[in-house]
Amino acid sequence: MKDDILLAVRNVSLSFGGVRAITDVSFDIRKGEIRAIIGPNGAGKTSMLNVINGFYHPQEGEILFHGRARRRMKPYEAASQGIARTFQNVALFKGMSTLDNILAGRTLKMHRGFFWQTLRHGPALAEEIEHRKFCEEIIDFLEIEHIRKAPVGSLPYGLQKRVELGRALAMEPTLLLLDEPMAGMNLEEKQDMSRFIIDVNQQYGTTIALIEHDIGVVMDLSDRIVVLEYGHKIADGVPDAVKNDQKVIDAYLGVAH
Amino acid sequence: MKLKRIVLACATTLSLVAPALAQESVFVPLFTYRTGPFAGSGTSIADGMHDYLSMLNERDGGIGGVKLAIEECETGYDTKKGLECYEAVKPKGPVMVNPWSTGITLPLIPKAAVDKIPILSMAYGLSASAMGETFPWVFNPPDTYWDGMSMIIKYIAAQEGGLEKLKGKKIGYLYLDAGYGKEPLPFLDQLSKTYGFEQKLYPVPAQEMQNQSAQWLNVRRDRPDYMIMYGWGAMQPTAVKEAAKTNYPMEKFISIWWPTEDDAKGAGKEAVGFKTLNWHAATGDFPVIADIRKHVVDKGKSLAAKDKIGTVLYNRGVYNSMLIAEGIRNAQKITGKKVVNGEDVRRGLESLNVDAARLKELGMEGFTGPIKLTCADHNGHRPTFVQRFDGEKYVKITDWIEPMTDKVMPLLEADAKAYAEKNAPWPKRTEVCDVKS
Amino acid sequence: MFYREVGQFKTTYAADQAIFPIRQDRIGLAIILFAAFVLIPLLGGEFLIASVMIPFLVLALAAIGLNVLIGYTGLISLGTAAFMGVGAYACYKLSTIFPQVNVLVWIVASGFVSSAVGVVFGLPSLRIKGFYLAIATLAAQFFLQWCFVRIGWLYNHNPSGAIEVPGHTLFGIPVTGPQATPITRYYVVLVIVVVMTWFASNLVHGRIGRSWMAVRDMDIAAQLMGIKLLPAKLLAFAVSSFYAGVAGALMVFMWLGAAEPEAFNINQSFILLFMVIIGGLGSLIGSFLGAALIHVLPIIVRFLPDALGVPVGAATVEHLTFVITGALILFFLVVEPHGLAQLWRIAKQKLRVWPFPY
Amino acid sequence: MDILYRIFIDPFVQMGGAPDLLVQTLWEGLVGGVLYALIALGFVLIFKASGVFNFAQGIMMVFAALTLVGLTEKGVPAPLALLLTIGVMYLLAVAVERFVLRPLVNQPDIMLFMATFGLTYVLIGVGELIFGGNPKKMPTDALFLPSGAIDLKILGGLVSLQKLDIAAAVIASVMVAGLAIFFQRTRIGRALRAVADDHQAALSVGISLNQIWIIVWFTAGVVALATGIMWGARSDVSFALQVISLKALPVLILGGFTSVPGAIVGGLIIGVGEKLGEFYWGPLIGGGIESWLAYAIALAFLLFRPQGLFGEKIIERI
Repeated sequence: MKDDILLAVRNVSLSFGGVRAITDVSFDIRKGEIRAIIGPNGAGKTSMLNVINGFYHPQEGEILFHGRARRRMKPYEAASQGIARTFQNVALFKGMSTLDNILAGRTLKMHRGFFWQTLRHGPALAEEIEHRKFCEEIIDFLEIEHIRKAPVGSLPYGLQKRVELGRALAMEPTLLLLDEPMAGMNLEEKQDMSRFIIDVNQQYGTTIALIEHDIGVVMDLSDRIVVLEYGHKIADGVPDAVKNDQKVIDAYLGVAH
Repeated sequence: MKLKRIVLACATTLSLVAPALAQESVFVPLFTYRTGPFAGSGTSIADGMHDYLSMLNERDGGIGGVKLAIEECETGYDTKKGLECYEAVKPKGPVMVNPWSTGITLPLIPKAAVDKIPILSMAYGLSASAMGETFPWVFNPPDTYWDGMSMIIKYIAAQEGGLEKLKGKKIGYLYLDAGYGKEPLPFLDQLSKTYGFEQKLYPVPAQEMQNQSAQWLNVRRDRPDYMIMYGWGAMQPTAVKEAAKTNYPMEKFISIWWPTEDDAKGAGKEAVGFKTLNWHAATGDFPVIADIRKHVVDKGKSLAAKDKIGTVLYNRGVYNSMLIAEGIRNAQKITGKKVVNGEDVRRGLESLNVDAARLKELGMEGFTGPIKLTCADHNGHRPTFVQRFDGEKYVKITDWIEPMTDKVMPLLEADAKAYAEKNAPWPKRTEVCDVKS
Repeated sequence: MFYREVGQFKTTYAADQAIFPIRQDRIGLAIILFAAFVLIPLLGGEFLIASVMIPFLVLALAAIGLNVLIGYTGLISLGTAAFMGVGAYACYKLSTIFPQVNVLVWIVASGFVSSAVGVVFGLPSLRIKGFYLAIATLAAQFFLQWCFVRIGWLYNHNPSGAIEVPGHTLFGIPVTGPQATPITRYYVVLVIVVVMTWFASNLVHGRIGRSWMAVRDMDIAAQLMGIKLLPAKLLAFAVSSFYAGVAGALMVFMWLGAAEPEAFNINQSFILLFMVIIGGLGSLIGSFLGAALIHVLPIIVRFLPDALGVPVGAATVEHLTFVITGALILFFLVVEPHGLAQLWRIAKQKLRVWPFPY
Repeated sequence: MDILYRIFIDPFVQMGGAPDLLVQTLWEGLVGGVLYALIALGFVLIFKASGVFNFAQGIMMVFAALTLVGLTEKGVPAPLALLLTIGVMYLLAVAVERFVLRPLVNQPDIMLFMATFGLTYVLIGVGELIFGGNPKKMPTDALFLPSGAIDLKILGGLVSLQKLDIAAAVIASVMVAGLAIFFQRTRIGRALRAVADDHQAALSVGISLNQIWIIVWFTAGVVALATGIMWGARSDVSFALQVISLKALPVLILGGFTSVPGAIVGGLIIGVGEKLGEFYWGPLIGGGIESWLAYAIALAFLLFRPQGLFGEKIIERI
């Protein structure tokens, strides 16, 4: 069972100038599963993701990725180890086209140096085209061929979310963190997005951790769920177990403790 | 790129249209700076230059029966714009250029011989260009900045009772921290060693011209016996004000020839006693100025403000134009041509000899001293006098002071040689010489 | 009618990844290059070549450098002129210490010196950004300018305090100094600018360009793509300073012929900034358009009234140029924040659908 | 060793040896600092209320002073010219709001920053077009500004305080106090603070953003006028002053972009720092270091405390 765990969070606490965001939280993510993190607003979900991909450094506790512990890791190191991420408020490169955004996700996979880049012939061009092919596959997969050359700043919100997912997929991540991938979407868009998430998980075998508010979607999608409230973990388990957990019900219904 | 092409097309046509000048004229471009940070000085100079030449056109119909085609080009004291002006006037066959900025003069010096356009950089530019054998196309009469420094030192010595009395004195040097201000440094160093005075240096960065309190604090600490200034533009009024603030004795504050009346006036009564070098009068009481008033100003053909006519820099512009005009006249005399070109005027300037009699004819008797250039000496190293600010205007207070030519010449020779070496292959002089010295 | 991409199907990604995927654009580029290499030298007067084209190309090159920094990487610099100065002084020193090596080698080499200095002054960009960085680059501007004045070694202790360019030759043809004809100098500048523009275009369209733009648009997300901020920013500083340095060397050696430290003052930095803003941030074509407009504008303002027979004082012309430049900046920011380059794109778009816009 | 002595010991020996000069240097630094602080104050006012980094603040100072002097040169009595200049600054504020801020609202900050460059050039051009480019003298007497100096014989020497500089310090203090009262006690002032905190909140209490911008720019214009008068009286009024006014930028780094006390303290630190540096350490490397010392101080500061003296630590939110 041990080998099965891709990422483990061990007793992590995080605070900002005295304000505690996360208190002593532990959970793990298994290879190939879809893991959901839920909880009311301000529960520390996004902070948790930020800890995982190295934006925040917890004051206490540790993160084990592939079984190796690390305390202070830079975001780009997390990226090079295969952790990709989307954001709650889309964080696309607004001045660039869809294609360029997704190609930017390939940065780590491109190795031709400065010299070849200035020439853009021979190896550099070959590399560029090879990665273009890969990105076209993602574009096909996400059904965004028609906006390939459009600047992303002008796209509707739903499509931007999809491009952002595409950009994360371009990194061929082992662990994909999705921060509210369906926020602000209508039902149809949500269904599309759910389909993409499941396909990613099944076709590429990518492990996914996602934050989502739509409980219905979460229950359908995820293999296991961890529930946070005020920075504490209050429940962890398969959807059915979590659904019936009294603490979770209280938290969501706002019942006083 | 289309827009660019249209713009270029415009520029091309313009540059083709522009040289359509009357044949029977001598083209004299005037580089002026009525804008930019030094416009305060530049406007008066421009007016003086322009008005004298216009006066010749109005009164005499030009020079030797040929009208002068006068054209101003605005440089804003900016080297790049100055070069643009040069390129713009070049196709029209100018007989000489007056860059009126050391920065513009320097790049033009090597071009002069190639383009056959002489440069008249009157008491500015490259000092070494006084050496006519190395720089046949460049003229910088009547003095170099080194001459100026030597005359200031001589004046100070005269106050103290002789050059040997300078020993142990402290002389401060406040200068614009640019090529112009730094040029006299090696010479000052040499003089201080020769005469045993102590030099104190106060550089003023160009962008701090109006913020000199640190320099003047240093002056207060060092208490130099005399202060010498090589300033420019807004640096000068600020320095006079700071000197007043520091309670520096104004009578002992002597500047090179650039400050205007306005530069001193700013400090009010406290500026009385401030001194500058000059080689021409600073009033309007001369026949030549009267003629300018009559033929140009009163006809509304001058841009000059009435109260600026006859001021230091206006008169300097007049003096500059006098050299231009005499150079052209000389060229006509030597070549026998009426419409002269740049090569002719180069010879004309080289054999320039404005003696007392000629000055009288020009209506400049007492306005300035005579000047004579030769093939070897393109400067003249003329004596200057010290003028003192009396609260309203400058008053001449000394007789003519001769520069220490014996000390300046070796430096000029060494510099000219170094210039030619650094800019190798520097062309050997092949131009004809009409006046062996 | 003639500007259509209909029927031009791209069958390979290679074709689609080309920098000018539309055939007419490639033809247009060929025409421009033909005009630049053949028509202008053939038909243009000396004034056009020496006072319009050479300065325009040099300034455009510097503007490209600045655009790499501001337009592509989002780092504001107010010190471009100082980096041009570093290039110019480096080239002067190198060519006087090793006069036997061809000066063109040193013009390019001086870019590397400028690059190194640029990286040093780019170091604070990791901790500071936006306006703060702009102010930090002012430190570079004023400090370097002070060095040009103060360190006599830099200008070989010339009494004039300026750097002067002696004559150099290439294959026996004078390329610098008074003997070099404007046409020769123009070709040297043109070749360097064309090659460096091509390099820049390759860079900004590839991985490195994308990582710069990623840093510009959203630095946090860029880190998650595995882009290290400091190397990306420093590389932008290095490339930008390289372009500025070469432009500075060209400015002194091919255009001015001699320069005082004042040639690299803060106003020059501002003017380059205006070229980039008006031309279009993050656009190489825009750098050229902006440089053309800003450089040619005063010339037009100077000559137009004359040509129309309306005498306007030289001073007034200068003042008007200031007002018009300022107004143009405001106009472009308000009406078309992406500058002339965007107008260019819109024009192309219109042409694409002309004459049936629906 | 000698070099170390000259850097680390000798300047202090000099300070101790001539305390009157030290005091004088500090005083000159403080006065220069007050003027930097006033320009920085204009920046801060505008930045707080509209989020615009107003690069044109320096040129507004020159423009205001030039208008005043230009009018008096054309024969307008000084007090009337002063009123007219204030009027011109108001019109400028209205014009800026109408033609720059309103069309650019919600644009990225960088766009607005660059727009103020455009404004700078327009102001230089218009100013020179109307009044000419010559440096002009400030009519100090007509404006009831004192001249002369108070010479204090203390510390075994002489400390000379220019009355004009004292007046500048007094006027600056009065102006800062006035602004403080304006912000704390008046309805408009409170509204301005509300805008600074939250544009939406300000709108919801019924304040027109456009009016606020006009008021802020006008206030900054008046501050600029006062600064221009002071600096113009010290040297002449010319566009060369603009480069000096850039010194307010390092002041802002020290003080933070939004802090009025920061602007003042920062101004004084920069003013004193660069005078001490130039006076005691400048000669070691040839002098003239004043042109960049302020920026170097600011740069060093940035690396250790990027948020400024009084700014709050910025936590990056994702």
